Parts: sequence; structure tokens; C-alpha cells
Amino acid sequence: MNAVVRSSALEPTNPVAFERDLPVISNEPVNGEYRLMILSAPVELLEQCHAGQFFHLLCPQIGGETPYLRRPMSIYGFYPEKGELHFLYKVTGEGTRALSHLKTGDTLNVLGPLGRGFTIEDDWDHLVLVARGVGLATLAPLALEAKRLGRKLTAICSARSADVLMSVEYFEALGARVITVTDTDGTSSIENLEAVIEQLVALDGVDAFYTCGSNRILRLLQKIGERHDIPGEIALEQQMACGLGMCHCCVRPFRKDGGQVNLRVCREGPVFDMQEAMPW
Amino acid sequence: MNAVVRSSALEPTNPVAFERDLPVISNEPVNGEYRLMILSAPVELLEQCHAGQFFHLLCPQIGGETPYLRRPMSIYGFYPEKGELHFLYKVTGEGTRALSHLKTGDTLNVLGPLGRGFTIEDDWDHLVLVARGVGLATLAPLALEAKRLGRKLTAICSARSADVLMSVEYFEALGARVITVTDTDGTSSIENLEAVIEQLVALDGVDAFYTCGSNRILRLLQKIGERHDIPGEIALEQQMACGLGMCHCCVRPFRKDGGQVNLRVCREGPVFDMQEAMPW
Amino acid sequence: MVDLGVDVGSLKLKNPIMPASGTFSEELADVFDLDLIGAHVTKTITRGLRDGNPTPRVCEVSGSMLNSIGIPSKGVGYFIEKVVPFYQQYKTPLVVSISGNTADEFATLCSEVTVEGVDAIEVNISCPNIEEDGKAFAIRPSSTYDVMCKLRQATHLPLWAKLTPNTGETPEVARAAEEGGADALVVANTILAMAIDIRTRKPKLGNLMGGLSGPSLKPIALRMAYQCARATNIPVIGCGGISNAEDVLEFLIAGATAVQVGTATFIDPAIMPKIVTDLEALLASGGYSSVRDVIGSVIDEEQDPGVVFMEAAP
Amino acid sequence: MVDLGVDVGSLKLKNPIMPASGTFSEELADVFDLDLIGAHVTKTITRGLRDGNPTPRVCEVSGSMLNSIGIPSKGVGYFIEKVVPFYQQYKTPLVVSISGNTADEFATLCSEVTVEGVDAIEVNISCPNIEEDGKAFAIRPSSTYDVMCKLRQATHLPLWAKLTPNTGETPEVARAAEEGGADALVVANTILAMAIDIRTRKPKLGNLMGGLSGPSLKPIALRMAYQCARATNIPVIGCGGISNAEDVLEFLIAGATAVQVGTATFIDPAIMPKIVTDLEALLASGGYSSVRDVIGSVIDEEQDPGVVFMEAAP
Ligand SMILES: Cc1cc2nc3c(=O)[nH]c(=O)nc-3n(C[C@H](O)[C@H](O)[C@H](O)COP(=O)(O)OP(=O)(O)OC[C@H]3O[C@@H](n4cnc5c(N)ncnc54)[C@H](O)[C@@H]3O)c2cc1C
Ligand SMILES: Cc1cc2nc3c(=O)[nH]c(=O)nc-3n(C[C@H](O)[C@H](O)[C@H](O)COP(=O)(O)OP(=O)(O)OC[C@H]3O[C@@H](n4cnc5c(N)ncnc54)[C@H](O)[C@@H]3O)c2cc1C
Ligand SMILES: Cc1cc2nc3c(=O)[nH]c(=O)nc-3n(C[C@H](O)[C@H](O)[C@H](O)COP(=O)(O)O)c2cc1C
Ligand SMILES: Cc1cc2nc3c(=O)[nH]c(=O)nc-3n(C[C@H](O)[C@H](O)[C@H](O)COP(=O)(O)O)c2cc1C
Ligand code: FES
Ligand code: FES
Repeated sequence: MNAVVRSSALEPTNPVAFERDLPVISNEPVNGEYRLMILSAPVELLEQCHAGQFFHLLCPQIGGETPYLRRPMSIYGFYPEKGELHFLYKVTGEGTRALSHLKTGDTLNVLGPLGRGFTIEDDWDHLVLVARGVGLATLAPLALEAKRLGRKLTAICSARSADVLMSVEYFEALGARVITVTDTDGTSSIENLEAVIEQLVALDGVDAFYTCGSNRILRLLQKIGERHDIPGEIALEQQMACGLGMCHCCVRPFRKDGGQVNLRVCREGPVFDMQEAMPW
Repeated sequence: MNAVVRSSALEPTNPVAFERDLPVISNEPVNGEYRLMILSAPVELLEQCHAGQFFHLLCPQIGGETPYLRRPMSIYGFYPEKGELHFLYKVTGEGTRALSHLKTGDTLNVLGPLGRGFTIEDDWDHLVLVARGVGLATLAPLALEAKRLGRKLTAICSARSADVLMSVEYFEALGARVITVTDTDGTSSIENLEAVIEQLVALDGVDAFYTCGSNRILRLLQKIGERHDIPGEIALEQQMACGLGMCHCCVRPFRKDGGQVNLRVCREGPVFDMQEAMPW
Repeated sequence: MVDLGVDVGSLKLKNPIMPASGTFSEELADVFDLDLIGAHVTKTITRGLRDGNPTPRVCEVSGSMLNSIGIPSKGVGYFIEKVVPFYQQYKTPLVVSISGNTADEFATLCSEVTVEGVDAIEVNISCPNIEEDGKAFAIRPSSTYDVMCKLRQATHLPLWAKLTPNTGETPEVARAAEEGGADALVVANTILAMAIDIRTRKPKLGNLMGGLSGPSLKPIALRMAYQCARATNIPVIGCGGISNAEDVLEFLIAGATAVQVGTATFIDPAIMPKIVTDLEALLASGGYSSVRDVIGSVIDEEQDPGVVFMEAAP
Repeated sequence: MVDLGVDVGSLKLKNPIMPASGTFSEELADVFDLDLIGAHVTKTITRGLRDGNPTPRVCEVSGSMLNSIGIPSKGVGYFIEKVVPFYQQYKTPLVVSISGNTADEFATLCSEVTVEGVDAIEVNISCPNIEEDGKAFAIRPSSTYDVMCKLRQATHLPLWAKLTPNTGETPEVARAAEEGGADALVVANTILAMAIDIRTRKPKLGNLMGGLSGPSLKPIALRMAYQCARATNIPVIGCGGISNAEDVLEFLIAGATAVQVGTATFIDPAIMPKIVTDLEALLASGGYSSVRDVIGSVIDEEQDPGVVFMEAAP
């Protein structure tokens, strides 16, 4: 089963990316660093969404902030049944600061869903995701998808300290097993992470890895994946302008057919084959 | 008595122009076209103000408006006793639209008082002002000044129709005689205006004329002034950048010593000798 | 009903709105029906394969953006086999933007893309020319003239010369392009600019410098469009910072026959068809029955002609 | 305490913040103590009397402005009798900006303003030169070199050449100015631009075109400052769109030794002393003890030097 559905670029009569002003239902801090924004969205938009895809947000010019380009943001949750689209974001600059000023009842212009999401093949039974920091935002909806498909999911959540570990409850509520590792108690070291994952592989068997964001985790999973011939996917980031594949701003290099190619994070990604990805 | 007090440019140790964020007390429509904004201002600023001077307003970037340069606005009223600074403005473009979005409790950054205000010489007893449209905003505080000095004032207020005649009550409350002329009942024609003014000159004697804004009224008053040797002053407008005399954006031509000179509306004006002013 | 049709030389457009090269591609069909706009303009292609510049390739500067993509290209073969057929699905004319490192390579590509399905060739002479120590052809009138003559001989298709703002000689370059055989001028490309991250002290673009586009560029591009319309007798296609129908009208009044919309599409991907609709309404409210009536209608006669081409003294 | 002092050649400034010519005058003393800034720079003067351009002389364009003042001047006599004595009240160095229609007239004025009380001469070679069909001297390296040689012979005072962005040859012009005898480069003046009122169809400036200044100009001026710092061995004074201490730092990192603040003063007349304070805080928070340590500290070595002066391909 493939979580990705996109109309081919050769079907101009069937546009798939929506550009909409969506009302803000809520926009609250989750902890010191992250905020959760819940938008009210039409069901036909939500039904197009897949885990790993993103929206390109037109951050408002409020609170003295004047962001110009759109900002890419992963889908943190999408709920056609209750008409909600969720984003989990970290305030890092002008655009996300502007987002943080949005209040219930304001609207936010979104463009999406965009890009290629995560793949869950039919015979992948035990999925393991390794997430750190805001990477959780991108990986969280994978748990939703796994539950819908009746797969087993183990989420290894890495963070600086226990109090910034987010989404643990979220994963647990979806029936996932959660393993937390933190810098403060030293469990997030690459060595320990390797041991934890090798144990998972040995005891339960792992059919696919998913990760995003961290270079060190990517290298580790590439090594383990190669060692045991386990496929994997990684969600990557890059500065974007159009978000639609037109401008070629957002490329990253990938290993392909013995050579190196540039692929667009917004179009061929943001989710890529883990072995093809190149550590940076 | 001279209503103008300015530090000479040679006194760098005694700055006279204030740059302040002032709280908005109220900002309400006066009629379909004009709005009155009342700011709370410190007494030391209000004590520097004189009729005919202006402030350079940093219109906020709100409501989707993004004005950049400051906007000049005449002092409509200044009340050191109640700590209030008043502006009467017409919404014409981006900056004034932005002003109209200000709500009680917001602040507005003002720079001023700037420029040279109206003169009321000691022996000028009967003052006559002729105002049209938003020009009233500029001339209104002259009535205040006249009352403080115990002079007689006649205000001839011209407007398109009776319902946009503003400030009539204001002038009357200050003990001024008010003559209204409107386009709708045909009384605002230059011919009728000339008759009205000539009658004032003949019956009461007139010591000085004050006006602003209208080319046709300027020509008329220049003619009458010259005919009877009555001095006068006119407040003029021009696009501005700095408002302080630095950029030379705001010049207008004036007749001086047989020749023609460019003077800065923001510095040598906005109030000028009526005979030196050149119709445009 | 306002007639929005314009003629760019022999090419008839149903409306004057088209994309700027590099800010448009097949993928925009996901967002709107590509037959709503006046023309399709491709990203600049080169003969051979090119990777493009290092990342980051884009950054934001107050209310505008810088880019340094570097013309990644899949080469002329891919273009003819894949891209042309895609656009042949549409009734809208296809304009292919091309570029080359040397005048001869450029001309070869120009004849290679002279194929069925291509309606005009936009020649991006704003890109570095290795024969002129890395300066763009369109920086100097002489190099503009030379390359245009070679390109003119390479194709019978309408030839649009895309000029650069990185010159102090816009009217002279425009005339050189006309004399060299250009059928229209696209005015203008991005202006060379830079931004530095003060925390990392690194340039915000991988290539150090890049091109400024978006609203900041508009008054510069408008000035160039006006200069070019005055300096030549060929149609001018305005480009630079156009974000709405009012901006389009400003360029048309200045003398542009049509316009290209670039960066604005990144902010609102459906902006082009929206502008088509808004432009019609704007013209209707101004009492115009044809968009052609506003072209070049700027009221500048009161001005001393001497000032027009003079460098405005600050 | 961060040491904010910089040396522009032989001239020592207590801090790197000074006004841009034409956006500063005696009147600013109404707003703050003029001894708070690093230098005083006058509006450009010409030898004779000049009226300046028709009004409107200013208009707003998205987040920036256009001006076409046209250098009204009361002449050199007024300057020496009135302006110099005013600034002699202050301890801050006085820089006089001058200009001329021909190289000889320019040089004569240069020697006339070489008087007690003037500490440096900024030569505005971005203004039209009637000997080069109205092109500014600083559009071409050759005319830059020629006029600088004449100016150099006319004064022993430090000579700052103010460059224009209206050229495709910034590094070459910078080197020509250095070779012609400039002690520093001021980078840059406004870029030629235009705006049209779509209701009246008239240009928004009385002179049709004018110079773009303010935030939109910043990435262009920053690129030029970087190019000039790389291309020459004389100090560069950055100018264009600087509105806060972060902008100043960006120019210093790019290689500027000092900066000029222009349009931002129109928005906030006390911005210069505020920037001095903020810059000190910003440097302190970055762990710097002297502003001189950040000058030219841009990290660009990782880049292929080939790209640096190449026209960035869009
Ligand atoms: C596909 C994708 C999904 C993402 N999902 C999330 C998410 O779910 N939650 C979250 O908090 N963040 C996410 N990010 C990162 C997010 O886009 C940036 O944090 C955001 O753009 C920062 O904008 P700013 O204006 O606040 O910061 P600034 O630093 O002021 O941004 C300046 C410019 O750089 C760009 N930029 C800055 N950081 C990044 C980045 N990491 N990736 C791409 N562009 C960047 C901005 O878009 C903007 O154009 C995602 C990025 C991508 C590419
Ligand atoms: C000394 C002086 C006193 C004034 N007093 C008043 C007053 O009390 N009440 C009032 O309603 N208006 C007054 N005006 C006019 C007021 O400044 C303009 O209406 C206002 O600047 C328009 O700005 P906007 O952004 O709304 O309009 P826009 O048309 O969008 O403005 C565009 C630009 O043109 C300038 N501009 C437009 N109209 C004028 C004008 N008439 N004079 C100078 N610049 C202009 C603006 O400042 C701005 O820079 C005065 C003008 C001057 C010079
Ligand atoms: C991301 C990006 C890529 C571009 N690529 C090209 C290109 O390949 N060829 C070209 O001639 N112009 C290119 N341009 C310039 C645009 O076509 C256009 O001239 C410029 O962006 C100004 O228009 P705008 O302000 O509407 O974007 C590019 C611009 C951007 C922003
Ligand atoms: C109103 C105005 C007048 C100017 N007059 C001059 C001048 O007389 N001489 C000169 O060299 N530059 C002049 N300039 C250009 C400025 O000195 C400066 O180079 C330019 O505005 C860019 O800086 P900014 O963006 O900080 O304003 C003027 C600029 C403005 C806005
Ligand atoms: S952001 Fe434009 S191609 Fe990816
Ligand atoms: S507005 Fe600058 S001198 Fe008057």
C-alpha cells in the first residue's frame, strides 16, 4: 500500500493543490518551544492529505513581522472526520513568529497538500520511526496511518530533556510503543540508539525505518538498514520558494544509479528513500 | 504677537521637535468623509504647538496597509490643560486608511510640532478666515488662538453641501462669527464669495486674511488683499519626506524681491505670506 | 467586455499576462487551467546538462527575494521530447527561454529549439557570457548586438531579448537588441544583489550573490520598460515585481504591450488568472474597451524631453 | 564597552554611523545632539545656484521611496560662509559632498571647498556628466578614472568617491576610482527608477524618473559594498537601505568600514544615535570588543572564487 497519491503533472484538468484561507480553531503553546495550530479545513482537502506531505503557509504580516515568501510546514495531523488540519511548529524566525500571533477566528492562507509523503508497503508490518525535535511533527501522522492500516509501530523519540519530549502520549494513544531517549540522561547518544535499534531488529524484526531531520540519525539508520537489508525513508528540509516544483530552489543531492542527482524537496520529496539520501 | 516660536537651527542643544508614541484616546468619524483623532500628549509637547503647525505621523502598518513615509497632518486642536492633541483627517489613501484603523489604546508615533504657524500681529483685530474642505483642520486652531488673544474672528466656511460643513459649531463655540457657503445652494461661487468678503471689509474692516488649500480662494484673497492693502497668510501642502527641512522634497515657488524662490513647505511654511504665494 | 488581446509582433496573445521564465513549469497545472493565461514561458534551458548552483538558492529580503538557481538544465533533448509535447496540449502559445555560454553555442541552441510547438524564443542574454569575462551579453550594447545578430540568423521564430537591469545603458542596449534583430524586449531580469546572515556571517545564498526579484524590483523594471518603449519600435514585455492588476496597468501605461509575472506566483500560485480577471474589471471601470488603448498612454509630454534619458540627479 | 571607533583612511571616526548626503542638514539638530554620530555629510552642493527639479520630488514605492530633488544649491559661497561655521560648532568631522556638470567645474569646486573646517570631500560622481551624454561619471570605469584624477589634483583632503548602482561594472569602476586617487568609496547612491499614477497616468515624480532608496535598495548596495571591498584596497562606506544596527552589521561583515544612513532618517529622525547605541549592544552580545573586528569578516572562502565577480546567473 502506498501512502502517496498525486495527480501526474500531465493531468492539468485535475488540480490537486488547494489554496485556501482556513479559519484558526486554536493556536496554543505545547511546551516552551513548540506550538500546535489547529485549522478548520474542508473534508475534500483533508482527504487529499497523506502523512509526510506538507503545506506551504502564507504567514500573516502581523505583530510587526513582515514575512514575504510562504513557509513549508509538515502536516502534523489531518482529521477528515472532524474537519481539522494540525500543524506543530517551533518559533524560529519572522514567519513562525507571525504564525504565533494568530488567534482563534483569524484565517491562515494555506497551499497544499504538497509533495510526496511516506510509503507503507503492504508487507511492512513493523514500522520504526526515530524522531528528534520538531521532526516529530512530520513523523506523527505516520502513527495515525499505521493504526488505520493495522501495523505495529515503534516510535523512538529523542530530545534534549524529558520535558521537551512531545507526542509521547499521542503515539501511545494510537497504540504505538514509545521509547524515549534524552540528552540529559545520556540515552540519546548514537551508541545507545544503535543498541536500542539493534535490539528491536533482533527481537521483533523491523520492516521499515522512518526518520527526519538529524544527520547523525540518518547515518545510523543507513548503516543499520544496509546491515540488515531493511528499507527506510527520510523526510528532508530545504529552503523553498514556490513549494510546487517550479523554481528549483529546494534541491538536495541524492545517490541514484551510481551517480548523484539533485531532487526537489518540495516535489520528489520531502520524503525520500533513506539509502539514496546523502548526509550533509 | 507672533504665534511662531522656533529654536533657530543654530541651537543644537535645544531640540524642539518631539518624536513620541502617543496613546489614542479616540478616533471617530465626524461625518462621511472626515475623522477626528484625539491623542493623549504630554504638556511640554502641547506647549510647543501653534496654530498652523503640523505633525509628521508614522502611520501604522495595519489592516493590510503598508505606508512607508510619514504623513503630514495639521494640528486641529491642542489642549495643554487636558493633555490632548487633535487631528481632523480625510481618508484618501494608504496612510490615512491605516490611521482610520487605530483604536482607543493603540499608539501613534508623531513627530512635531513642525513648521511655521500662523502670525497674528498685535494690531490685527479682525481676522477673517476662508476655509474649504479639510482646510478647516488647519484653520480651526486659529480660532482658538484668536479667542485666547481676544480678537474678533469671522470664519467663512465653504463646502460642497451643508451636511459636510464641519466645525461650524466649533467656531461658534469659540465666539467666532460663521458664514457658510455651499455648492448646493450656489453660495460658494467666487463671485458670491467676493461680495461677502467685500461687505465684511466695508462694514467691519478686516486686518488679516487666512486661508488654505483652494487655488481659486487664494487668487480671490490676493486680489481683495491687494485692493485694500490687507495682509494675509496661506497654509500650503506639498508631498513631504523628512518634514524637517533636510530633503528639499516639499518646495513650492514664491514671489520674493521681484524674483521667484523655492521655499520648503515643511520649514519656511506650511504657512506663507499670501501675496508671495503663487497660484498653481 | 473588455478586449484583452494584444499583439507581440506577429504573435497574438489572448491576454497580456504570462509567466516569467524560471517561475513557471508544468507543475502549475496542479493549481489552475494553464489555458487561462496569454502565453507559456519555460525556465531557461541550455544545450547540455547543468546542475545549477549550490544551496541555499533562495532567501528573503525585505518584502522581496534573492535567488541563485544557476540554470539547472536537462538539456535540449529532454526539452524537445518531454516539455514541448506537454505544452502542446494547450492552445496557448509556448515561448522557450534559452541561454548559452558563448554566442555560437547560444545560436546553435536557438536553431535546435526552432521546432513545431514552439511559438517564440526568449533569449536570456542577461546570463554570464564567458567571452566577455563573465559579464552578461546585455550589459553592453556591442555584445548585445553581436549575439542578437547570430541568434537572428539561427531562427525564423519571433525572437524576444530579455534584458538585464545590471547596466547603466538600458536605452542603448535596447536599441542594439532591436538592430540585432529582436522582435520584442523582455524587461527585465533580476538585479544582482546579496544578503548576509549576521549570526553565521555567511552569505544567505550558496552562490554568494543572486538576483533580486519581487516588489523591490518593480520601480527599476518599470523605468527600464519606459526607457525601452521610448528607445525602440518593437514591443516591450514588462517584468519585475508585478503582483496585481494595478501593477500590470502601470507597466502597460509606461509602454509595455504585455507583462510577465514571476515571484508573485510563489506567494499566490493562482495569481496570473486572478490578474487576468482583475485587469479586465479595472479596464472596464476606467471605461476602456480594449487593453490596447492604455498601452503607452503615459502623460509625459509636459516634461522637458531632455530629462527623459538623462540620469536622474539625486 | 565596545570600541566603536573606525578609521576611514586617515580620518578617525568615533563610530561608523554617518548620514547619507541629501538626507541630513543643520535642521536635524532640532532632534538630537549632532555630536553623537561619526561624521556629518552635507547635501551635495554645486558651484553655482541651482533650483532643483520640478515637484513632486518624492513618492513612495512599496516600502521604499523615489526622489528626484535635482541638487538645488545655494552655491559655494553660501556653503563656506554659513554651512561650514555651523558644523564647526561640533567636534564631529565634516564631509562636504560636491558635484559638477563637467570634470573641470567639479575640480574647481573641489579646490574651493578645501577649507578649514572641512575634513573630507565626498565627490558625487553618480550625477549626470554633460560631457558623457548625460551619463553619470561612475557608470564607466574610464570616465570615473578621468574625473578622479582631476579631483585628486584639486585637493589634499581625503577624497571619497560616491558610486552609482546604475552600472554593470561595479568592481571595474571601484578600481578606476582607486587608481584615480580616491581615499574611500561610498557605496552607493540611488538606483534609477520610476512610478506612474494609474489614475492620472502621470509619472509620480515631476522629473519622470528618480532614485530608489530605502530597504529595497539594501541587497543591491550590499552586493556593491562587498564587490568594492574585494576589488580595492581602500575603505568602503556602505550606504543603501540601512535602517537598524543589524543592517549596519551586515554591511560591516561584507567589508564596509563605516556606513551612511539616508532614508531611514525620514522615518525616524533620531535613528542614527539609536543605531549607535544598538550597534554597541549587538557587538557586545556577539562578544566583540571592537567594531573593527567584524569588518570584512564574511565567511566566503568555501565558495569558488570564480563565482564572486561573475554575474550571478538567474
Ligand atoms: C517540508 C518541510 C516541512 C517542515 N515542517 C515543519 C514543521 O512541521 N514544524 C516546524 O516547526 N518546522 C517545519 N519546517 C521548518 C520550517 O519551514 C521553518 O522553521 C520555517 O520556514 C522558518 O521560518 P521563519 O520565518 O520562522 O524563520 P527564518 O529563519 O526567519 O526564515 C527565513 C527563511 O528561511 C526559510 N527556512 C528557515 N528554516 C528553514 C527550514 N528548516 N527548512 C526550510 N526553510 C527554512 C524560511 O522558510 C524563510 O524563507 C519544515 C520545513 C520543510 C522544508
Ligand atoms: C502641512 C500639511 C498639513 C496637512 N494637514 C492635513 C489635515 O489636517 N487633514 C488632512 O486630512 N490632510 C492633511 N494634509 C494632507 C495629508 O498629508 C494627505 O492627505 C496624506 O498625506 C495622504 O496620505 P495617504 O497615504 O492617505 O494618501 P496617498 O495618496 O496614498 O499618499 C501617497 C503619498 O502622497 C502624499 N500625499 C498625498 N496627498 C498629499 C497632500 N495633500 N499633501 C502632502 N502630501 C500628500 C502622502 O503623504 C504619501 O507620501 C496635510 C498636508 C500637509 C502638507
Ligand atoms: C527562482 C527564479 C528563477 C528564475 N530563473 C530565470 C531563468 O531561468 N531565466 C530568466 O530569464 N529569468 C529567470 N528569472 C527571472 C524572472 O524571469 C524575472 O525576470 C524576475 O524574477 C523579475 O520578475 P518578478 O519580480 O516578477 O519575479 C528567475 C527568477 C526567479 C525568482
Ligand atoms: C531625498 C534624497 C536626496 C538625496 N540627495 C543626494 C545628494 O544630494 N547627493 C548624493 O550623493 N546622494 C543623495 N541621495 C542619495 C543618498 O545619499 C543615499 O545614497 C541613498 O538614498 C541610499 O541610501 P538610503 O537607502 O539609506 O537612503 C539622496 C537621497 C534622498 C532620498
Ligand atoms: S520550492 Fe520551488 S521547486 Fe521546490
Ligand atoms: S519634507 Fe524634507 S525638506 Fe520638507
